Amino acid sequence: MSTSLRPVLSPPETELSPELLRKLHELMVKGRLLEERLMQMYRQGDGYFWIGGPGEEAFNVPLGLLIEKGRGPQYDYCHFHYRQSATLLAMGADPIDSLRMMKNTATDPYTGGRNFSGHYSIREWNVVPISSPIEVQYAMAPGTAIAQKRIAGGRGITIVTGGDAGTAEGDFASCLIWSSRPANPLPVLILVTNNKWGISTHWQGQHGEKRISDRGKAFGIESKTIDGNDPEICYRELRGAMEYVRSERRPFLMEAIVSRLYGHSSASGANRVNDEADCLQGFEHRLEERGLLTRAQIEELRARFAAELQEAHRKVRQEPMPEGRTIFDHVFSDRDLVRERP
Amino acid sequence: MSTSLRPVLSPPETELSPELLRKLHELMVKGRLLEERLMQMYRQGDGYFWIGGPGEEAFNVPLGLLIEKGRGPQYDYCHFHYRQSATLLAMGADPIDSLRMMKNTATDPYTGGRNFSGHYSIREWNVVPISSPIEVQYAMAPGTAIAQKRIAGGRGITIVTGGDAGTAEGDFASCLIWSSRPANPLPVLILVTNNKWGISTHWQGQHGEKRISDRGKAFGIESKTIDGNDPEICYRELRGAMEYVRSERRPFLMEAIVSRLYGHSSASGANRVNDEADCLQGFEHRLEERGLLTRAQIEELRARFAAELQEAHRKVRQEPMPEGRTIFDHVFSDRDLVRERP
Amino acid sequence: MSNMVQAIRMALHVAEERHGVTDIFGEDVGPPLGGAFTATQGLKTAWNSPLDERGIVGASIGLGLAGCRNVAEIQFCDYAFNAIDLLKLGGMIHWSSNGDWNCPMTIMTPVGSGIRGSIYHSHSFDATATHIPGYKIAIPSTPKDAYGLLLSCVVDPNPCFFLVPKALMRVRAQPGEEIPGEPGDDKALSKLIDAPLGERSQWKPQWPDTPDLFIPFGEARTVRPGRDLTVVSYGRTLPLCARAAEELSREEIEAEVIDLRSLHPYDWERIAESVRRTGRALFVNEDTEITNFGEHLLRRTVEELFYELIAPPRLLAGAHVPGIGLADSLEMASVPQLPSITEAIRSLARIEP
Amino acid sequence: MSNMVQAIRMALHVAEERHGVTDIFGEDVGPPLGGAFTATQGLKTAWNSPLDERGIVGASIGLGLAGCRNVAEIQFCDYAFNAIDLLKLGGMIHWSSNGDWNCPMTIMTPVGSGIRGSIYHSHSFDATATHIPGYKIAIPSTPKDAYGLLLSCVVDPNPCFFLVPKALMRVRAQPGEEIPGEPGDDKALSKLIDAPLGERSQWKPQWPDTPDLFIPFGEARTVRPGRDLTVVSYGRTLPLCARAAEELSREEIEAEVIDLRSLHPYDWERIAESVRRTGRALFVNEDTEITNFGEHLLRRTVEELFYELIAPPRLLAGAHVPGIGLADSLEMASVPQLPSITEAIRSLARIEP
Ligand SMILES: Cc1ncc(C[n+]2csc(CCOP(=O)(O)OP(=O)(O)O)c2C)c(N)n1
Ligand SMILES: Cc1ncc(C[n+]2csc(CCOP(=O)(O)OP(=O)(O)O)c2C)c(N)n1
Ligand SMILES: [Mg+2]
Ligand SMILES: [Mg+2]
Repeated sequence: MSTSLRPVLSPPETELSPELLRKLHELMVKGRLLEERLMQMYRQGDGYFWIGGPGEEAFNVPLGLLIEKGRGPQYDYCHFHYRQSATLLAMGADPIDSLRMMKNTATDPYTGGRNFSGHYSIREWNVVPISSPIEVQYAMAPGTAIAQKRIAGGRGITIVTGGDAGTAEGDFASCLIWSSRPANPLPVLILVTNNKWGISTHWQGQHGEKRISDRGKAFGIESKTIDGNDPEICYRELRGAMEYVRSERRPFLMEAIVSRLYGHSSASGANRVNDEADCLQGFEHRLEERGLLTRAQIEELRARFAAELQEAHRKVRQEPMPEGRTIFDHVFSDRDLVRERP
Repeated sequence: MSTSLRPVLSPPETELSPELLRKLHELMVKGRLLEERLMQMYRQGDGYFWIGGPGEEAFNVPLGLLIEKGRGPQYDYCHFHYRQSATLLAMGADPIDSLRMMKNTATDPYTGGRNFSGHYSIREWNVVPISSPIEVQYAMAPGTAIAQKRIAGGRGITIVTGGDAGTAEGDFASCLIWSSRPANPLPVLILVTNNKWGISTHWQGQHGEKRISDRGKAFGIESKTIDGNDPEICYRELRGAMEYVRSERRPFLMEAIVSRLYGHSSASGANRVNDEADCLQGFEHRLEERGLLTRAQIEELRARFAAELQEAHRKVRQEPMPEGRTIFDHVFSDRDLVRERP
Repeated sequence: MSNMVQAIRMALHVAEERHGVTDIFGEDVGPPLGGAFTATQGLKTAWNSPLDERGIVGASIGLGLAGCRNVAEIQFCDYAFNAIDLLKLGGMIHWSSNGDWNCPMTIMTPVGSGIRGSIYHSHSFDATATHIPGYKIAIPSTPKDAYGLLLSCVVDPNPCFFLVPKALMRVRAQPGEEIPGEPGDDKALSKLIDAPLGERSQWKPQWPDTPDLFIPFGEARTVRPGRDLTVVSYGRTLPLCARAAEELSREEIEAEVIDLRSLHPYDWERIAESVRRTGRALFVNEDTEITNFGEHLLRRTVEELFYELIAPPRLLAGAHVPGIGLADSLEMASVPQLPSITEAIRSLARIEP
Repeated sequence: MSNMVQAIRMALHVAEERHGVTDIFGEDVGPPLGGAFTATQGLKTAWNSPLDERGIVGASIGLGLAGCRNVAEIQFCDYAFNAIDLLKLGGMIHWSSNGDWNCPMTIMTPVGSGIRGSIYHSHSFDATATHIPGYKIAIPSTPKDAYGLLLSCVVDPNPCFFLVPKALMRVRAQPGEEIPGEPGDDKALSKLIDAPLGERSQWKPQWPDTPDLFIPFGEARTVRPGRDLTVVSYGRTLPLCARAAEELSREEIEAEVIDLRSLHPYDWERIAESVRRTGRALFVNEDTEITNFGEHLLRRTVEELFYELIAPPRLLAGAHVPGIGLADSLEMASVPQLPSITEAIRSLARIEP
């Protein structure tokens, strides 16, 4: 990996190893099947709301593999949005926990049944609580990066993700501004997954900018738009950008063009759309062509994961739901001042 | 004036007429003396707070002369900030009213003694109430421009002004985004007076961008940075940009580099600084050189205005202050529901 | 008979046809969706804004300043909290210009719990809205009230909040509560004004001929008379109060239930008249319980009617916790429900002086 | 003896020297100015942020998540209203992660009227802050309380609001109320820790050796005992209540005055104990009067102590108007002042049961 002081904008075109390609594929399949199971749970009444990232696996999986996970500012901080179950899987999360969050069981390790599907939170891995309001993560990201910047020799970076429509919120601009202050440029990898939609609103009428990444240029931020449907490109570009942020301790803005394969969420029906490229299908074709995987191996993989998820679903169905009185737990981290009445 | 469909980025280099130059000068002097009088009122206890625009006259006066003033969307909407008394003078405001606002008398026609100096509001001229929170005017400006855009053949535009530091607020980005939506580009002249300071905080450490106007480029907004200390340049550039916005019905972003000659406000002492260019001095030198004005004429002008302002100050001192019970007036524009208790 | 969403849509149609509304806008408000709850389908002035609540409120104020009556939607009130400063600004334009400018605008936003909306999509907005001076504030609990209050908002020269209880959006009008001119048959109405599923770019609504109906601000509605105690509520909890009162009449407790409908101005006369008769007052809403609008009503009750009270007035409101949890049990425990309301009425009625 | 601004500065020095505070930041907080009110002069971790309150609150949360104790200043609380959503978010991080994450952060902001701050620079923040779950909230009325409460904020593992009454910033401590270790002589202290006017790039403060002093949240202070009625206040109005009580003792009205100091948690025990004795309660603050935190206190008083009240409890608060007007007469009429407080105490004390 480059350690030069010049920005690594075009990472070396080294081929990714067959092992890595298979791993990417496996995780993409796993990610897709997980989302399909979550949608099914919604349809079966095992959860009130589904939102997730089918169609973004080619971007989300490489991202998860490249993150330096751990607790505290020596590791990467993750300010994610709600379409990143595949990133979490790639980081090593157990899929059953996503089912628990979907069904809001007491056993949901992320929120204890309090928050929607896709709203992860893992302190051990620096995954800060994902929250529903669009774009607030971009306002918080500079804070963790300030902490990282001041560690001498530190290589931990802050990673923030969000959608295209959300960049209209002022917080996206705040992130660009705070990350590029001459007094203290920050190690933030600013990511935008552009699926061309905000719920029902198409990109076209709303965005005067050709590329969202162009918005970084005025601030002297290294900026790039990539094809988010190609996991090889995503892996290489993310690796290069991360290396730049880790070593230069400066921001990088990357926009990835991705697909939204099941519409916005269960609120819009979560039906499969036909007019968007499917990153998984495309990747599988290529792997087959290159002789790295056979159709049979792919089918076997799918069948295995599907069975595992089905089993997990069965298991989660038996798990307890949270008790009402627990709403008063964890309002404060020292004493429960609310329950005691202040 | 050009009516071509191409952006008029470099307005014709026609010399401004001697009459216009003398008028610009006269208004600049008037603007400066008005601010000096307001500061003096503050020092003498005839007002609690001074904030204003000494040092910005070269920009503010041409702006005021070029505005199409009137009431309603056929005319220009002005979303100003608090350093524009010279713009108001150029539009035709009576200086004594600024003194009234400074002293918060009941006769203050802008706010009835409710708001700070420099916080104008004139419905007859589409000057919307200036308010203290930085940058909110940029969030409101698209609204008046939407109304103007839909008037067939309309030439009214929306003009919004603010400082450099304030562009860090998300509302500045919102203004760029809303003005450049492909579905409905808006006739907004987006102005920024860059005096390199936000109170005590220097531009340097805070701005990753070289020019604020660069921020418009990503959105395809015509953008330019000009020397705001030269009234001739300001007049020509503003005229060109306005003509573009009026005829193209699209946004234009202009940044003017200006001076802050008395610090931020009375809160920072309102003392004259020595290290910034004085646009009025520079202009007077040029006018003398070109033989358009003599030093004696300039002195005479100053003396006349100073006397007028002194007289106005004397007059305002006698005027009544608002009565306490009037706080309940004008909460609602139909019935006074608050006083009646809801 | 219409549900509340349909009633809102019909009111907005009347507003743009006859009352000069020029813009109905917000996130996903225009075609193809016509609003997250379909409240803005088929309206000719509806358009999709950028995903930017500050921009939405700012544009609404700007339009109001330009004299354009407009309805700006915040998709969920949960997402209005980054624009409280702009909302406050809208509420002070008339006042800060000493009566020179005014700013007609209606901020429409869904509020409250009841759809398993989790931490966001469950917020209340009544405490926040009532603390912002300069607004008229409506919150309907029936389709007809939604229709008449929304029309009052759009013609008002001042900024208005129109708060829509999410839990009541699909509830149909009671017989006798229809909007004049609407078809009695649900299916018939749906055919006229609900957009078809899927492709709908060619679809046009056929609006029934419904009249101007202005329900004045500050006029509450007594939903149920009663001699034993006064229950004041609005929004999602109002029908629950009415049901609780119904049930308790079997225990010979006769609760009077008042639907406030308008939170500013509010109908103090009606509250006072009732409490004078009953001597007992219960205020019910679902916003969190510290610094809650019901506490204002209770305070005024105590200040003005202290000597007529025969039991301590009470507030039943949401638990003071950071959000409403997703699991059913969590939502139930967070905000007033039928059992807790019933119990609150019963215990207040039974206090011996 | 220090004034409140100096006390805050000394507390922040102790906080960064001994309690791991890594960042004290906000608009104009760092050199050269050291804060609009000079509260952050000479501090080694103080720095100037961009002019962006949302960015400030966001960065404060981010720092807290990274375990960095930090103090983020909003220059005037009037400018926090575009970030209420982020403030709410900070207050729910521990809860929404089911106890996994926590977020130490102190949001420090000047509040209230008293400096002829006009429509902005006069806002109160207590109603808004108390309605946001998950925060501890301090509001001192003396330099020593400011010192001890701010230190409690910075070491707390939860988000805190530290509200600073602008009107009291320059008021000096009363004898007996000094911070241990501070020089008794004002001039001597000023020489040590106030930055010189003008050029100051070489200046370094000399900090007196002041100790850790943690005033616990939820512990009010009885400023003046009294048998006739209980006055509960905080911030700017607190010293006015004390003065009013002093004056009224000449009329043989003995008012007990309680300085709440901490609004969440708050010292209910002390209020209840006092009201049980006096049977009369007056709550005084200067936020606008509809949906006001004093109404919460009054509600709780009524709910829990109804039968011990011998007169209707009262709230004295700010007028429900969009802003505080600049002219002296307007400010005086908008928020409680000595005469109106005196009159409120007098009339409440004189009500015959
Ligand atoms: C502040 C805020 N406003 C509105 C919403 C409602 N909402 C949820 S998702 C969404 C669209 C987001 O679009 P984009 O940013 O492109 O992300 P995507 O869902 O396409 O990945 C909206 C408007 C919200 N969650 N938060
Ligand atoms: C939202 C908001 N935050 C903070 C302030 C306090 N404040 C008043 S002026 C100012 C600096 C503004 O700098 P700039 O935008 O460059 O305008 P200038 O005063 O230099 O013309 C600040 C921070 C404010 N008025 N509004
Ligand atoms: Mg999108
Ligand atoms: Mg500036």
